[in-house]
Amino acid sequence: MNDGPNGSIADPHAATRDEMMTVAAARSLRDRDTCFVGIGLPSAAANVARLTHAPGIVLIYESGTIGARPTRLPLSIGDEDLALTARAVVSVPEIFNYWLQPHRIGVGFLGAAQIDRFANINTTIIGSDYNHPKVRLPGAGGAPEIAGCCREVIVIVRQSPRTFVRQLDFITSLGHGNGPGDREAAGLRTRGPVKVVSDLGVLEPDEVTHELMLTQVHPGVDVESVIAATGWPLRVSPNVTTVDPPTIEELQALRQLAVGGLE
Amino acid sequence: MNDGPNGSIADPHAATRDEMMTVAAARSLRDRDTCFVGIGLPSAAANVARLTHAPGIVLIYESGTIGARPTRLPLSIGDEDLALTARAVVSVPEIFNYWLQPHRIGVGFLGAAQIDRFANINTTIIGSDYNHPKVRLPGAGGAPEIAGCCREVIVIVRQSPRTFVRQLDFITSLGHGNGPGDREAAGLRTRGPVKVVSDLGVLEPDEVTHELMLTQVHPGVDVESVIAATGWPLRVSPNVTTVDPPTIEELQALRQLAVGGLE
Amino acid sequence: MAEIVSLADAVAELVHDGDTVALEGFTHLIPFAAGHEIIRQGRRDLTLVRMTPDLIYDQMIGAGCARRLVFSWGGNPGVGSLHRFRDAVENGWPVPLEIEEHTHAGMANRYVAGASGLPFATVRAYAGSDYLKHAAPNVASITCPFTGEVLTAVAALRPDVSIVHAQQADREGNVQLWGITGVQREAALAAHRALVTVEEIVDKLEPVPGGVVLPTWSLSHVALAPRGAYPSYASGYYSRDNAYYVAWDAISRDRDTFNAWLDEHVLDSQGANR
Amino acid sequence: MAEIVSLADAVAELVHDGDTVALEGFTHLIPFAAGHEIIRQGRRDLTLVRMTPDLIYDQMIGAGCARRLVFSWGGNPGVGSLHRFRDAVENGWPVPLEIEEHTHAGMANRYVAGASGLPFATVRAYAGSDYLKHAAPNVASITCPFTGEVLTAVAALRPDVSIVHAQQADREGNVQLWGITGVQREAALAAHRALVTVEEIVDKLEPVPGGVVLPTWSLSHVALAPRGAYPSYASGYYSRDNAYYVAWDAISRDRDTFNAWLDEHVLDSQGANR
Repeated sequence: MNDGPNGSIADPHAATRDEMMTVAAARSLRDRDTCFVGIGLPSAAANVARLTHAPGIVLIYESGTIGARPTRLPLSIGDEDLALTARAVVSVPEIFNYWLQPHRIGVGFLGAAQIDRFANINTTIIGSDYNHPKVRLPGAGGAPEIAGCCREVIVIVRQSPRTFVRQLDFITSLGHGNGPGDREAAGLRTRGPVKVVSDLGVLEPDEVTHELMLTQVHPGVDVESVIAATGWPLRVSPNVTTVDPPTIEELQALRQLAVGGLE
Repeated sequence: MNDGPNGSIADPHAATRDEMMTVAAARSLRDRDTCFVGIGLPSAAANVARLTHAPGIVLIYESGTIGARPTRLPLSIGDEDLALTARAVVSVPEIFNYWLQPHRIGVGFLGAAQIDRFANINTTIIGSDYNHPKVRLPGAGGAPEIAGCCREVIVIVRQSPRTFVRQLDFITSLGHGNGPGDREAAGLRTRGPVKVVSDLGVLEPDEVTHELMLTQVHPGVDVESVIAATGWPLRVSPNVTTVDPPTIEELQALRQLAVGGLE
Repeated sequence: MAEIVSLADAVAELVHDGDTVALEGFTHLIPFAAGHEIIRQGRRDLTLVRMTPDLIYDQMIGAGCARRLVFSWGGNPGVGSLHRFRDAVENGWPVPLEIEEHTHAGMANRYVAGASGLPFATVRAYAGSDYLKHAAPNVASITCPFTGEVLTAVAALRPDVSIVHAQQADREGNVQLWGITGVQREAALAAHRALVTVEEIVDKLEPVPGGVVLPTWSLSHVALAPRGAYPSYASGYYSRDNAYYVAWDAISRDRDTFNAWLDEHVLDSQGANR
Repeated sequence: MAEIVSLADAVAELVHDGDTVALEGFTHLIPFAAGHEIIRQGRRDLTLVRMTPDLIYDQMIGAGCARRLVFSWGGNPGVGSLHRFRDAVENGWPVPLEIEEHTHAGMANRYVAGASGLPFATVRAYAGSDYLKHAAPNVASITCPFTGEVLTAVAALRPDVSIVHAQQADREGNVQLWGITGVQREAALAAHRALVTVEEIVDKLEPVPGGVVLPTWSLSHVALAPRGAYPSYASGYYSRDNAYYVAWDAISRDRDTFNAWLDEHVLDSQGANR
């Protein structure tokens, strides 16, 4: 899925799958939301939201920047542009203890290397042996506490059988565990993942079982191809809708942000 | 003892008993000491030390001012002069958690309303019933933790049978408890009071029993009058010496500081 | 988002009879104007929380607002006792006052725990002190699961309302304070509702050395209250009126003198219409 | 009092084989010069601690300085993997690397506990995560003595040496840093010995917005290291060299390319004589 038509678009308003994913994720954010932004794809989506329909959104990064308004996408979550445009810059212990931990922040926006049917997330290792991993990933960062302490969580991740897996190699950040009650049993009081936005569509947890269910597909994507890109038997909503294509404004915002930054 | 000759001195270089006390306490501090300064008399003594023999002393107040160099004695420990002259101003939680609690500060400098033979301190109530006190005093402030977490403690207090009592009405801040081992049993790892400076002389804990022993008297004070001003049978060192009178420099420093401030 | 409202409206909306209310400010930026507004609105049965109850709480206690006081040092700094506080504790005038007292380190960390969304904080505090028993049930021992060392736990403080005073807010209700900032950030963040009174509302907050920013979305209301910390000081705006603190000793010693002062300087004051 | 010495002398005196060493700096003010000096002096068997091991730890790991890594996020931000780190973990090259990993909240609070003189800190962290077992024995459960709620305790971090980079020191060794200051204050205060490298030594530290001051008496040594955070940035001095971070991906993928880079840019560099 990463071999999409990036960079080879004739019509500048036609979106790549990555762009569609980012725009769809951006739309999940509301104006005036407070949003704890994970590294990578979430930052692009959160800033597109800020530059389009949610100018009052408050973006918070684990580097301690509160209310950052970057003009370009930061390469790292500690970039100077974040500090210079922030309403406040606080220490790293403070951002976690005084701002994230007390459930003060509305939306946690996370990426993933692997995700399972209950939206549990792995960003630690690929492989069955922790001590001898096939691939060593970066690890936790702030994700486990973003997943646990934001009032709700949105995940943005490219969809393939390698990322949407039957069984995580490592649970880095808890989603819905194995279903209802597991978050509470782990001591959490927050809703957890309410939406997973991929480059193929949108998945939302079933209200009863908490298992992810396909509820939307992106334009030009059919349900069968989403099922094929999922490592477990994917449940599909009886009323799958199609996401509206990106507007010119959304695409322009995203592309301007991307100049000079990565993801 | 509070009715001394303050303000009626013919010879400007002759010291009152309060001045002698303050100067003697100031001399207990070494240059480059770090000193957590309690409210009241300790602040005067610490600043005399800074202005005379200990210019490199670092004065720390519980308002969060580190390295304050006030030009006049502050009325309160949160006066603006402390903040404006400080090397750093930190929050109140930080001054206690990052600076005092880890035994980072050398000397704690405390006052007292009552003190007993083991240099335990009361600043809470006078009277036997906590819920119906004869006199309600201000309470703890930072004193219990200054007494517990500074590497050593110096107490400055006017001496009379009302202040040097057989039995405290309330233990606000632990000195040596009831003798050796009691600080350790309370979870403390610091030396506790090493000196009590009064307006009559200097008392130091016996190395073995930790009971206060008179080791010095101020000029013109005899041992008998110190015993009479003490509410328990005072132990007296076999080698009581007499404190050197204040130098002109010390008195000038103290009197200049006092202009515009209290104590 | 903190709406900018009048001090009278803010107090009317946020502070209710029986609430636990913290007015913080460590010598500097003490929210006197807000305290006087609470007196004017006749609030009763408050649990007042403050590390250093000084004149403002003496005034509120003397006016009969408080049922209970949670504190760690109560005095008129450099001057002496708080006579209204003592009269309430010693004689139950004008109403009895229960007290719960802590050490500064204990109180500061109770706010830290509240601001951090934790039920307790761990400290090396109260060691060997009679406060260990008198501050129960909000102080307990706790054992380190790694070393076995026994330390002290203090229960989180979560006031219904915290009120602090700051130098500036912008028009969106973002706040900046500087100088000695004490425990104000923690008090504001620990509370269910937070009110900030400010000297001035400006178009844009310029970062200053030592500045602490409270974002608008972490606050309930902001109210303009110029000289709202008087007779304490507001760094950059006005100095502490030490003479007021000294004069308070005589005013507060006597119930009638105090009542006359209260009538003249608080109850009949234009502050009510600010 | 922190004596101002050369970086080479500071590292020689403060960093020993087998030590637990924390180099902190969150994207900003990463102490690259100090890390390179540690490589040049051939330190071995270090336990390296850092929330976000990025290029400097990739370089130190590739140079064989480390036996163990304690961290919470290891990557080349916005670029990809740390290839020297992965080669050490996956293949034991040049020496095997044990790892102990935590979450950011856990690591930050481990420093907070260390800086606070406490054996542990309490957090709402690691909930439901496999780190609960993999980060043992430095993560455990703890019960609130007031509410009975079960939370997570993390063991204090007390590095033998912490090294941070700051913008300025004065001639007495007082330090000021500003911008994103991350966990540097806590790391410095948690350590038994603390070294600060600085861009500049000035006659007088002028307070700046967001400034964090570390008094000279809380530090072991201060060393002048202009551009000592390059290729990360030092706010007010120079920007991040993003191209270096991107280029590192290719340099670090291959052992020989890495060794050649190490010879040319670190081992043969004049930094040794600074």
